[in-house]
Amino acid sequence: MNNIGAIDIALAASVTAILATCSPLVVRRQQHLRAIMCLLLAITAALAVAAGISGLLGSHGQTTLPLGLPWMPMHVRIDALAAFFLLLIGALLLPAAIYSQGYLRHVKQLIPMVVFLPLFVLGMIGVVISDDAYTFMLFWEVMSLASYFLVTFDHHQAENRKAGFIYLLMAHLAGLLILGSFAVLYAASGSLEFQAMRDAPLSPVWATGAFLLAAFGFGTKAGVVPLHGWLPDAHPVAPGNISALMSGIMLKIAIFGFIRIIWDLIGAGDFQWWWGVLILAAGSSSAITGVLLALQQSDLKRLLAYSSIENIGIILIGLGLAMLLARYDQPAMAALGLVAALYHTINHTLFKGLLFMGAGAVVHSTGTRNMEAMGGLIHRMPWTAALFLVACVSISALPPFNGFVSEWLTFQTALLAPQLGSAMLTAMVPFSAAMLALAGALAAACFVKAFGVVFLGLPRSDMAIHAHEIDHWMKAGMIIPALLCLLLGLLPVSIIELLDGIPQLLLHVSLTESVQTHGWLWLTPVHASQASYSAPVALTGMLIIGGAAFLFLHPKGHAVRRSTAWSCGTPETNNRMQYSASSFSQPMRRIFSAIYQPEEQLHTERRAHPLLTTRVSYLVHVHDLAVDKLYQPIANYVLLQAKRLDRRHQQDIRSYLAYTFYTILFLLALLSVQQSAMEQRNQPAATSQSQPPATLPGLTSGQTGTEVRR
Amino acid sequence: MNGTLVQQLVDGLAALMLLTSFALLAQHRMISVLHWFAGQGLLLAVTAAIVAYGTGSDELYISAIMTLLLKGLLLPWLLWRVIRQLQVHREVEPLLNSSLTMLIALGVTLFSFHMIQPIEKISQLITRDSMAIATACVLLGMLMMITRRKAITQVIGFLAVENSLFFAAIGSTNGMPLVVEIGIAFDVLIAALIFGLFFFQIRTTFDSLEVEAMNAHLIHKDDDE
Amino acid sequence: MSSILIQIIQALLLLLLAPLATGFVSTCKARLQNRRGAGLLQPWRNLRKLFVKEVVIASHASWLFRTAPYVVFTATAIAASVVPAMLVDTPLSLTADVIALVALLALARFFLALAGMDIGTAFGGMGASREMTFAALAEPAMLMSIFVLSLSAHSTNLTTMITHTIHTSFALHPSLAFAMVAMLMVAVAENGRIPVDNPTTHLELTMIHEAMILEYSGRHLALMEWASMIKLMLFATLIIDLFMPWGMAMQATPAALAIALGLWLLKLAGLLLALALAETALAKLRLFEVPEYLSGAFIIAFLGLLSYYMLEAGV
Amino acid sequence: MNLFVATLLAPLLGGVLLAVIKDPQRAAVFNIATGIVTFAVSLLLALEVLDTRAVDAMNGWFHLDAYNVFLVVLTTFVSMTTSIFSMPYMRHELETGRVDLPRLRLYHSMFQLFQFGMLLGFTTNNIGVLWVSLELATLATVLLVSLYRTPASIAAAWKYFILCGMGIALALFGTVLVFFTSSAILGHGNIALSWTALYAHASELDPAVMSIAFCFLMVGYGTKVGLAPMHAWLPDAHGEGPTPVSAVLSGLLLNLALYALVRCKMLVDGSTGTDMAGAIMMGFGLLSLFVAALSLHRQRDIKRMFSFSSIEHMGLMTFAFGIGTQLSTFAALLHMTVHSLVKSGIFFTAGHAAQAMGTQKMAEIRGLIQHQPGIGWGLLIGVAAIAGFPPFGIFTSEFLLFTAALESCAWTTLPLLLGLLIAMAGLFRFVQPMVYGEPPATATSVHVNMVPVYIHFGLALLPGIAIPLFLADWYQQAATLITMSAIAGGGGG
Repeated sequence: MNNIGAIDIALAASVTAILATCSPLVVRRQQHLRAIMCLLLAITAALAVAAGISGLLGSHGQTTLPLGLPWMPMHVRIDALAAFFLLLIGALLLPAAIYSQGYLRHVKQLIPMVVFLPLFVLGMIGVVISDDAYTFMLFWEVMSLASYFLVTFDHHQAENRKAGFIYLLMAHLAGLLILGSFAVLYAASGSLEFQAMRDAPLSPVWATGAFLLAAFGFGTKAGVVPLHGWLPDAHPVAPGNISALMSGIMLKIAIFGFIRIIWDLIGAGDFQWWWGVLILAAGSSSAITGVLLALQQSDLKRLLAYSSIENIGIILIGLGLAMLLARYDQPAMAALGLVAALYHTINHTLFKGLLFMGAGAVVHSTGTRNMEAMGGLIHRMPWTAALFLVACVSISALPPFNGFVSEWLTFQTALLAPQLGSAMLTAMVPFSAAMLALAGALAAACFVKAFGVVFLGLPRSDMAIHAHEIDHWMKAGMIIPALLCLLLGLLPVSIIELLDGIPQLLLHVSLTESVQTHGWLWLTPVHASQASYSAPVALTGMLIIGGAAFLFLHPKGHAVRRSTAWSCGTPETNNRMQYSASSFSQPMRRIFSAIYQPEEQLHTERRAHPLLTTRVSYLVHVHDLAVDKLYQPIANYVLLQAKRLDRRHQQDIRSYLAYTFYTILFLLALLSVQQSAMEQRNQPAATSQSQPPATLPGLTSGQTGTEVRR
Repeated sequence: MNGTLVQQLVDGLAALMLLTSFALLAQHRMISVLHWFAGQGLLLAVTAAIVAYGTGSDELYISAIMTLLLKGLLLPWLLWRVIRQLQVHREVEPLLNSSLTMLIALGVTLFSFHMIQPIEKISQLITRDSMAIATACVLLGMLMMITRRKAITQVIGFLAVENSLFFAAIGSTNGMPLVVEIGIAFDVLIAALIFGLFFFQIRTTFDSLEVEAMNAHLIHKDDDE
Repeated sequence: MSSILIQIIQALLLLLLAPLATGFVSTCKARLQNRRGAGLLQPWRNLRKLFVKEVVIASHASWLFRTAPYVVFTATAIAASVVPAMLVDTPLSLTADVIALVALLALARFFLALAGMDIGTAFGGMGASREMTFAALAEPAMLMSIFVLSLSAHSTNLTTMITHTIHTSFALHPSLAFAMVAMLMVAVAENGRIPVDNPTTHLELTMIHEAMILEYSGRHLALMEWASMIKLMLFATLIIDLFMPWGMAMQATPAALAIALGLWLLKLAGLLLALALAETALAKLRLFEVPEYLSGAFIIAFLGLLSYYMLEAGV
Repeated sequence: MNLFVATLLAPLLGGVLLAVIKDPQRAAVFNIATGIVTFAVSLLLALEVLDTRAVDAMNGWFHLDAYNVFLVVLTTFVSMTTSIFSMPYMRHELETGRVDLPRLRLYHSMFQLFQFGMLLGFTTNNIGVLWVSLELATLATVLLVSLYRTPASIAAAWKYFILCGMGIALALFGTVLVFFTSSAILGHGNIALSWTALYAHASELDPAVMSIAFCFLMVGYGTKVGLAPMHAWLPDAHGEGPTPVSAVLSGLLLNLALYALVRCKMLVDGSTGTDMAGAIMMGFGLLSLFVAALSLHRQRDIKRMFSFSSIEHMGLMTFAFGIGTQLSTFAALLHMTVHSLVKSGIFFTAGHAAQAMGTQKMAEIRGLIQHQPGIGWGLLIGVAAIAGFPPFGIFTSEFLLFTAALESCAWTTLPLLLGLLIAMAGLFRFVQPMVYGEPPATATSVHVNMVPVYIHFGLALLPGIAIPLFLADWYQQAATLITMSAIAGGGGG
């Protein structure tokens, strides 16, 4: 093809990333290094966006690179799905790159960042455009490894090292599971190329195996409850720009892999009814657990990490619904669910990226992640506060921002779903929808807490008092996703049309005609008479009314008087009076104490009389049950076995000789048993080797043997 | 002298071989262990010679002489010097008491006989029976290495295994090709030299030839328990 | 053309009648307690007074504190103007279906809570925390009852749902009954009425809604108060629309509209009277009994769902 | 065939000469020179062999085919780089007084003799001679392991010597058994031990004898490979010897043993026609994988830890050879190559790290990255590579191995997966604290020569990104060669 296709642009993007990785070889000065990396990353992002959009507009393409295995060069390909995720990568990478230019200014040892950040990006792009199992796994693991090095970027705190270790371990586990899933598909299709895997017919057993392996692999990587234990440790300890990328993009790459394998390679045709149920259940539990735990965090970035788990849950609810509907031959509705999930995917990329960047800015200027030490930052960092607020509103699924659109679509999928196979299923769908509603509302509570405690009220520490506004690079980096959040909230119709290629690819149905009926202004997923939503109208209405009220009520030159706030008559309000992060979530703790099982310690020091309380200290620690009940026991078991085995390594030489002795005896015994068995099977054992080419019977028998084993 | 006679002779020698192995296993006094070891060496040489006569292959004469020199004289002498210089005379009682060891040894022998049955059926060689014996001897040698504490007795056990290998080579396959035999002999020689070297080092570093003494330096005990 | 006009009138009606509705409730309560009460128009007078009074805000309050009232008010107002009161099919009804409606109210609540946290006092945070908690618990119950309704109508679009209910011959649907009970309970909670919250309390520690607007004064306070009145009105109208829409005007003919208006006011009065009765009869719940109350609402709604599948799925 | 002679003679002469060179500096240089020469010659030899599929040298005494010639090149290459690495390393040891001049001389000459033994073993066509040369290499390394004359090193060498001697003896017995049945067919002479002849007549060898022989060979050579439960000698030998020796032990000697084992397997498969041998090898492979993976969690000594990782990978290779399909064999060969490169590279770095921190105790090694970034990153990257992360070649081979395993016996993939995971955890939990954080005050900066390490890792990178074609079809040839007699062809290429 003579004209440039999406695939070429994508490859160009990866090349740019590689260049950025190699830049330390030529550039020495830190300042230049930073600038060059950010510039190259920005270019990569721009190219990714370009590739994504052109891919979504229908410019697909595939090619093979002279890399990889000898008999199988790397296949790369861009279809609608890949294009969408390329777009997603670029959409957050661009602001992140700009943000990094400011964020990394004070970083001392820049080299690892410069090497591994682009490598990380390269891995993600590679996964998305890969078109065979080997390439997929290669880039997947590159992504994991690079991100590990980024998590342990600041490796002087022990907690970071621990987090990094667990992260790498779980990432490796995920990788191996996914590898297993691919191996199943490979065994079924006999080829590593995706096309062959698509075409290969799958027996239900194989399909289930592949599905389970993939689901658990990608679930681990995406932080689905109860496999999420690593996530809330790993994301906070990374530098701000990195946690933005990890939470914003990397988790979505896991979603991509999920869709790629389960929807694309296994194919909607092979779905079984309980797959959807499983995904739906996992999604609901992740959504609820994630947000409940997020509510209890007083570490800002940890809170955000848990909320990522929640959002992954929401995405999975959409996917699970879609899988159920696809199973029961409702392609149109399934497409709606799929689109809802994808829409939420990109939404979460945007606002979670923005949130982490904001958190990075806050941590950067206060020097702590502890919300209890923050407060009142809205006065010191107005820009950050405003942008963070936008993200909070979006993630709380409030109109007119983007978060609401995707959740609304998910609701529509659930509410408008017609009768499914059994009443049980049909009743389960709305239940999950209710869980989604609960999660959404809790998320709102959670982010009221986040924003309120961090930015509002009075400063709770000197660090908060002396906080300073961020520089223009970081500001610029945060403004872009904020605007995108609003844009995606206002123009859902156009976005859905852009995404339409994906349901066409996976389900062979198109949403456009049903969506477009009332033009760009009205979002009518199925039909206007069933459900409709128009953010622009709502927004204009609000602007009109609000403006009117403002003009009406706001008298010119009428200064507002300020005075101290009311605190039951005590003259001076101080910062210790206000609600803290943990007190805000206290009702929740009490209501859901069954889930939290909080460890609370209350110390009251009294002087002489029981009423003269001098000081009260309240400590609360909320456990993550997944870690306590799942991770720890397994680890302990393995270590116990290791210990047992280690005893064997502490004997003297004779016992080792004894092992050799026993081994040979064992082998000989085994042999005699096997031979007697063989003699019973075919009596004339002696004659068998008298026939001239004795290998032939051997070959045949052996082959039958392997057939049996297959 | 016809083949059957040779075969009978070899079988007799095989029986003796087995006897020596048992004796080595049973002995406690270092010197007598050494004597039995030397005896085994001689036995091998004789076997080699007889088989050589029976098959009329000159190679085997050479290897017979080699065996006589190396295993019958040189190695015992070396070990004897070591013993004298290091004053190790009496092996402290072995791990298992001797009667139990004997029982195990018998069991092992029976097992090896059972294992070698199929071979016995198909081999046309004049000396196939000795294969079973050789196997038994190998295992007995290992047993000896396992049950003894002193480094020297371990070495003797090792050499006993070598002997029985050699016996297998001659007794049941009429000897390996010369090159291989020379190679093997060469290796055994070097091994013996290194052994000698070691004895003195071990003695000087651990002032004992007990195996446990060495062990202490290798076991990486957990301190975290 | 005329429909747009009617739409506007309808919206204005909702906004302007809202204070009257609140006044009506309090008067009824006063009468039930053998008091004369301040009269229907008292809320109006309060608002007018507040609009002209000078604004005093806390020394630490930020810009968010001052913009919050406008956001709260406009969000509630938009939500209210979407709900059909007399005419079933209004142009704006496409803007937001029931879910979007709920979301608009959630937006208002979000900023209300933030405003509460902005002035770093204990009460603001307390109110915000409680409000968000209970709202979170109310959400699924509300959605579930809406879902029960949308099941038979196969739609979440108000207009469609109303027409569907009007056109189906009146029959006793247990599912609808369940849904209605749940909806009523949620509505009470959402509007912060007894037994969940007492709008007339003066004891800070028992406050939820009031605690958040404790620091407001002047026009800001007026907007907040008005917004909450509109919310009450809105919920009443919503319940009317969903469960007893009979007599609403399908076509924009004066006669039909007149009947619709009359009926609407009647139903409204009935509902509010019921509310007044309930508030006099019941005592306020302890704070941590509210979750049970709300989960009860959810359970009822879910029962409605199940009974739909078990009894009426064929219908 | 003079190239071939040169390949063998170079290290032999080098070893003899090195025994007499007094000056350590010159000795080291000469050592490197020998290495380079050997490597160059063997490279030419390899090219020649690649043209003509298989070559017999010295009227059939030696046999070169795709399988062993590539191992020859690998051996010479790693010995060369090791000799380069050992120059600064041994100088440091000399300065710190851990070795004295005569021992250094012994070291150099033994090093080359060891290489000679290796090459002899790879190239010989006579399984008897193969055994002899393996024993030769063992004896040479025994002296090297005990080089420091510390109690621990002597004890380790003794253990090594006794256990491997035992094992090797069993292997010899196996060989005798093979000869026992082959002499019945091929007549009584060298021909009866020549591998090509045996291979040609494999089908006529008596299966019963061959299977018994295989048991002995398996245990015997398995001991040298370091398969559990005969592996006890390996960690000590690696831990106590000088680092260059550990590097060649892990990188080369184990390969030779495995090579011998596979040659025997080819014969046995040909004879019995069942997959008995393969099954046994798979069993040992999995067992070793698990034993090593678990033991990795209990290590305190850095070199011991990496030697356990060697056991793990040897287990993987044995498993792969055991599967015996073409794909799996391809994977095993690839794994052999990359593992040799990476593992020796890791040992280089670990040695430097130990020198820098003045101890081999991992508990006392801290903050390498901050102390000497070269060492720190080298170690970290190396471990990532050995743990099977791309873009390093081990990832590729493990990927292939995994698919091959699932193809032929699916259930094994689960333990395989588990073992790999546990092993990776074990490695990283100890490596992280070593490379990250603050270095201890006692750390001294040492003169390091990271070039060999970079070369090794660079080469290990190659198969991960793109396997060069000539290498690929080289493996292909070898794989076809090995799997021809084995059952269940198919898969792969």
